[in-house]
Amino acid sequence: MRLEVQLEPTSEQEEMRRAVREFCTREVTIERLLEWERLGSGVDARIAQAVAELGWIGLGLPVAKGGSGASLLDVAHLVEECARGLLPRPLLSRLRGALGLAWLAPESPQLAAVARGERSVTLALDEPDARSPAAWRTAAAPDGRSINGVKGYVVDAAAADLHLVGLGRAEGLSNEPRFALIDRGGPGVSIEPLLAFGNDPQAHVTYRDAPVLEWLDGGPGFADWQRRQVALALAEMVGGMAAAIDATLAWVKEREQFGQKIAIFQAVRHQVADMGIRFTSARHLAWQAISRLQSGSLGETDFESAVVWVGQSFKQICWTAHHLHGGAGFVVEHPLRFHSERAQSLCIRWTPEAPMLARIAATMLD
Amino acid sequence: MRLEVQLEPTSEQEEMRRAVREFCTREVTIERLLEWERLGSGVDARIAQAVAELGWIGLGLPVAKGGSGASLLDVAHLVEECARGLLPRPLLSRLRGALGLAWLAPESPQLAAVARGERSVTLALDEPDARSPAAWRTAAAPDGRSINGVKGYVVDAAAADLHLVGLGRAEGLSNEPRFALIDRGGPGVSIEPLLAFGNDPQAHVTYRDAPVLEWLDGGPGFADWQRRQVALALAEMVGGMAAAIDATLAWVKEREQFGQKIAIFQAVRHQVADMGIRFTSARHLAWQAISRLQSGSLGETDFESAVVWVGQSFKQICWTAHHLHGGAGFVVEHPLRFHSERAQSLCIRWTPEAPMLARIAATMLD
Amino acid sequence: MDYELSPRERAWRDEVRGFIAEHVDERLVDETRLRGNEGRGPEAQRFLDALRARGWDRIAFPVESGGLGKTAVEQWLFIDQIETAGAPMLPLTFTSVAPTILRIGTDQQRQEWLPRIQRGEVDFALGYSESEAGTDLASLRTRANLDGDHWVVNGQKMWNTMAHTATHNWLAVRTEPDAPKHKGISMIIVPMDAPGVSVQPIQVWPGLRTNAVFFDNVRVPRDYLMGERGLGFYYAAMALNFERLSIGSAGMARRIFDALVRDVRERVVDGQPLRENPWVRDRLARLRVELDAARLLALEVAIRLDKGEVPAAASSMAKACVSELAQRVADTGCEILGLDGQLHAEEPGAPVKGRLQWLYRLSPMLAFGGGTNEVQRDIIGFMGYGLPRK
Amino acid sequence: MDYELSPRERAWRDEVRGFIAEHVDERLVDETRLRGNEGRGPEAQRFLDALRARGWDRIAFPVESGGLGKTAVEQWLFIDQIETAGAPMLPLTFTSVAPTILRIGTDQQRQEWLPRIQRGEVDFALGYSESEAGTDLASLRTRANLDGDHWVVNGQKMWNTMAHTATHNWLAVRTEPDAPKHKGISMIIVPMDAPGVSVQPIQVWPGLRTNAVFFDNVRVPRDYLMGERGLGFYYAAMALNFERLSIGSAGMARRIFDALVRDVRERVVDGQPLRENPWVRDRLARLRVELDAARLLALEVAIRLDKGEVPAAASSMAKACVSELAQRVADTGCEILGLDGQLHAEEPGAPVKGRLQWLYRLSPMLAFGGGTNEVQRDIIGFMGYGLPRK
Repeated sequence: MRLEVQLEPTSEQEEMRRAVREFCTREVTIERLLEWERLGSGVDARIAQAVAELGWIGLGLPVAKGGSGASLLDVAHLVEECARGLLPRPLLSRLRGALGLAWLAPESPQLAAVARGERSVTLALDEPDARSPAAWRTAAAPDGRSINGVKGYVVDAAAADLHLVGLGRAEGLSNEPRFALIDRGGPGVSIEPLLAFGNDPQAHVTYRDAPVLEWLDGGPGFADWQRRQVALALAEMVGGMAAAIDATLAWVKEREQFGQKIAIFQAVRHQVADMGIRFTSARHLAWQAISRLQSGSLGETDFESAVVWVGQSFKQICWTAHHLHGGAGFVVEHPLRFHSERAQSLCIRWTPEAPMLARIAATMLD
Repeated sequence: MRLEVQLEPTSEQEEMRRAVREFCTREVTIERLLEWERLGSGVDARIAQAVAELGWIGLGLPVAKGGSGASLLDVAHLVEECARGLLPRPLLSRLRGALGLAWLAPESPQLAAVARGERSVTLALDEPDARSPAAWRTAAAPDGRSINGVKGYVVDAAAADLHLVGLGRAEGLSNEPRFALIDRGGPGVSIEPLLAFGNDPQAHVTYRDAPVLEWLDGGPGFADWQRRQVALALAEMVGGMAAAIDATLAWVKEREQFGQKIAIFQAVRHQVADMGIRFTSARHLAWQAISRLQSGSLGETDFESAVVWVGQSFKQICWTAHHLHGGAGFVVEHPLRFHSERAQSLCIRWTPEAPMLARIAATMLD
Repeated sequence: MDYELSPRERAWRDEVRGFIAEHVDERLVDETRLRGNEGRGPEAQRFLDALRARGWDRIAFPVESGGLGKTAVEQWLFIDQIETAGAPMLPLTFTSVAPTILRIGTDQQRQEWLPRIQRGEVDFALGYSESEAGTDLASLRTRANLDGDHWVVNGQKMWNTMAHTATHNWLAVRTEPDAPKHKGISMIIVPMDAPGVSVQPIQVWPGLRTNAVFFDNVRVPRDYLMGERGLGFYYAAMALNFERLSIGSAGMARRIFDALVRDVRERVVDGQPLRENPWVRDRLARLRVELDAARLLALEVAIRLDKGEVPAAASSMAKACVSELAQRVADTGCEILGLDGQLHAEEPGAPVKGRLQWLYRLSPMLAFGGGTNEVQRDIIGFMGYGLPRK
Repeated sequence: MDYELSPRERAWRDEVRGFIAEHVDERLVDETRLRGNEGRGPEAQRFLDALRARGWDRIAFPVESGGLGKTAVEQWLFIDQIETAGAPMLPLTFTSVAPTILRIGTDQQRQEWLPRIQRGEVDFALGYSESEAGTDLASLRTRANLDGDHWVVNGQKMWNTMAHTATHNWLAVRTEPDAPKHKGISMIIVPMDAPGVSVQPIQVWPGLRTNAVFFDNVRVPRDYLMGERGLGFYYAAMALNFERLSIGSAGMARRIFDALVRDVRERVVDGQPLRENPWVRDRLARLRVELDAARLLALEVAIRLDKGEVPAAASSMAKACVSELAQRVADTGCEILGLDGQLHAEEPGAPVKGRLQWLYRLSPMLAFGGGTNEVQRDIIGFMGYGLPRK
């Protein structure tokens, strides 16, 4: 397999990528992105329906539940291409939620409906002031059939049918996080939408004696579950970087200033080269981490280095892309700014560098 | 005063600078630098004598002791220009040592000979594994008239007549460091020269019941003493940066590749611009810190920011200068590499960024 | 303050501080932030009136022209204090257009325009850029042809910020089509309510509005052309020179940084005070060093202006340095605030009033706008270090 | 290992590791470090003999020419392991000159030179650069004129590393003075003991020796000109292609970094373990991320070579990235080690065997040598992204 996993996808993967590219070119126009942004939901029902019918949300779900049983690697190919084509973020969140549920509970009775696209899942993990699972305070109610707590910045909270809610260890039977699956439309769930940066609808959600559909154990595999979630973000980020570079290349070859294409200026060329160096190395680290995560062969710092480098590179590449685009890329109608928002928003949520750097240091020094 | 302290020196300061430039152009040739390097002493007696006779070592010493009573600012002007002209480092060390003694003990009976250039002083501060004064272990012997301990990386140790040795607090009458002035030629002093980077002769020095000529208290002004010593390094570094930039400008305007002056290449021009931005801002921070140190009006992070920025910028500027010089600046006969060695050597000794960043963070956050 | 201010400068700074303490409150700061480019709100109007009452709208005017005769350093102190307080900057009408008219206008033009500016009846948008002439101003195509006693203006301006709230446009137009590119441009004033002027909004990423403005056979009186025909390129450069003090100011980045620091001091994440996190401490300390450094580049610009120089290289240094630093402040700041840092200014409880994510969106413009940083670095090389052009 | 090696690659890597475990010891590593460019010492000779005994000197040769037929990825694995161990690299004679002769030489030339190379009788210095033709190779002036059955060589080469220990020089010379710059160059072999060759040492900053070599009417037999006249520029590019695998390798920087990390684990400063210092932890972690990233750029070069590409952009990326990263490793490493880090390799007790201060001195050369990083970035733009040249 080796690097070919990335440089040469399998024909099925290539096929899937092509389908995504065509879909996004046709359906994810800038006019619609602006419209979805205005809606506040980030997506409309028609496109959500179309994506569900294409089977993308269920791609990585078990075959027994009607999914395609695809590997993490296959899903990453899909996600990268979706991100490149600016597929609305709530849809990527639903894909993420579906996988999150399937990875915890491949036997969950909800999965069949999720695979059919009839129900959607979102993750409710972070809490105001608590990002580490060890600090979560949302917990089972004394009745043992419902939960209480507040989750923050839940993406797609108002639209997703099911909330996969992370519970604090404090109440714990286990030492690993436990999850509760909650019906968003059920009693005790109140959703407070937020005006937030990043072009994905977010909300604070309060669960007050909210009945639990299913209890799920994080179990000893929880760290791996977390890494897989981050891996999806890495694939998203690689796709976004690729799009930012493509747009920049097209622009600098086209735009003229001082009587010549700006690509002729060495300073412009060298900024493109630096984008290329960062993109290429970040993409390799991302795909190395994803493929080794799948094969269970992660080396010492493979995952952590990928997280740090991809997360920082995406922001950096977007900034250079904006710089080289000048005013033309700065209007709200330009796709570039959607990528740039995702760069920062994904980084904040999935790839902050501080904890990864701390882990790398601990690996080397402690 | 304001910025003019830097942009427009007083006529005396300008006079002094001109004298230094002329002296260095005439006396500090590359052939001699190479010869002094071979000697291992970093300087020869003739040039040391000449500098002493010019009164530069005694510039900042009290008039009552035969010095010129110049201010820290005056001395900084001198030092900057000396560094720019690559005056041998042992001589700058002697200037530093003389001031170090005078700032601690303006009444010291040794100062007159120091001002006349008959005796020289070096600082013996750091110990193997102990850089913070709080961790120094060198201490007074039980007889109260001599000291015991080991000092590391003492510059010019074998040539300087007097060692100004910092003592640990452990033995302390006072809570601030105390110093002992030791006759290098006296009993109990053994000097082990080191092969070290940085073009200044260094040695480990062991004091075994070494008799003390004078005891000196660091007193509550010790923090200020330390900052003044660092300030001298800042001036040195600004001088070195200026020289590296001058050399680079001359070279890129001269050197041709691909049929044109390399200064024509935008990538070269922009590297020069970046050197300029760093140099200009670093120089301002340095001179602001020096002048406020003198006037006792240091603001919140004036000193710490100057230390971090100057220290890192000098190394960065030297690296770019080497890069733009290519092979021509890489031969041992090129002055540039002397500046680059000083950049790293000064940074290691006087401007490591970690403690300064920690202090800035504490100022802002604690 | 920096490199010890003179007693006169210190007195002036204290006077400005006193004024700010009296006239800048949270309502003004909030209004300024939330309005963006949507014109002055009531708080800003009150603030501007108070400034005018002191004659501070003419801070850059020489005493003999009714101004305060402040030095560039004093003006910079003023700008720095205003920016640090988060109050609205003096409009470019006062700081760039009026001083230019003062220098290039005929007696009649000065008498016509300066008192109206002073009374607040006239408010300019600055119309230089076009879609094909951004950094390369000399390539502009909007033209004005003389027809009897009137100029007839045709063409289109881009990034014409404030055009929808201004009363007049300070327009660079081509009047001499046969002259070399740089020599064919003039400065002309066009009232925004003149027939044939239409304004089309352009929304940009940080949530600000700018405009494309179209001129379709717009007629303006002959003497609305300011100064001499064909010298517009140089007049624009002159106006730019008046802006140099604010272009390279680190005040805004510093204000947002300081607010970030205040937030971090109080913030608790996962039960731990965020200020104890070594990564946060290191990153904030490094940014503080860079902010301290950048600030002095702006001061150098002021000092050089006071010496009568055109500090092209110094102001290019300040501009390039500050704009790129603002990006690092935003980038690191967003990561430090984490998920909370995503909240928009309008969301109650948004930390640092949503300024970090806003600065993240704004900062690219700081680097490509006002002359791209590539051009700034070219200027540093050419003007600052005498590097050859060919 | 990376992106899961194939079983064949894994077996090869393990074989190389086994060989290294058997033949690389501290004496060899120390000798390699201390000798610099002063030719092979006895340990290095032993090591080379052991390599030769396995036929690994012909690692880059196709099987049909008596080589091992290793893929580029396998060669890269080999280089990476050798570099990581601190053993001497295979001489360019084997990795660059011999494969070039194999491809461009006449049958007779191959029969004459390849066996002698293999037996270790011939050792080349590579003579491309001149003082006025560094990165701009096509401007070289050293010339060879045909005089009967001999070429007469006149001129001067700079940075002719190893010329004082080599038996022969692999020289780029101008043979067609009237042809366009690129087309007038040929590759010629000059024995170092030929009359008229003189070598002048050049000491460079990191304590290494290189040479200026002068050619004064040096006569060499006509068939010492390799391949075709006038194609030398392309032959040099071909030889460079064989070097691409090692040029962008992060192995050396990684080895020094790892040694630094080991040192930090044990080091105590002011009574505190240095590894507890948050600044040290942060800086080392960041460098590790960058080293992990840089490593994969080199692997991409190998993979592209195996696909039959000339991976110009990829190897330019690796070269620019690794050389600048080496500088950061050196810079941060020196600061971490503090005063102890100044000690020279010869000083007993020098931490990390004095490698950090040495890398500080070496790293500029990594960036300007072998084609400046400006040229590398131009190549990335032109070849990697199809940016227009004019």
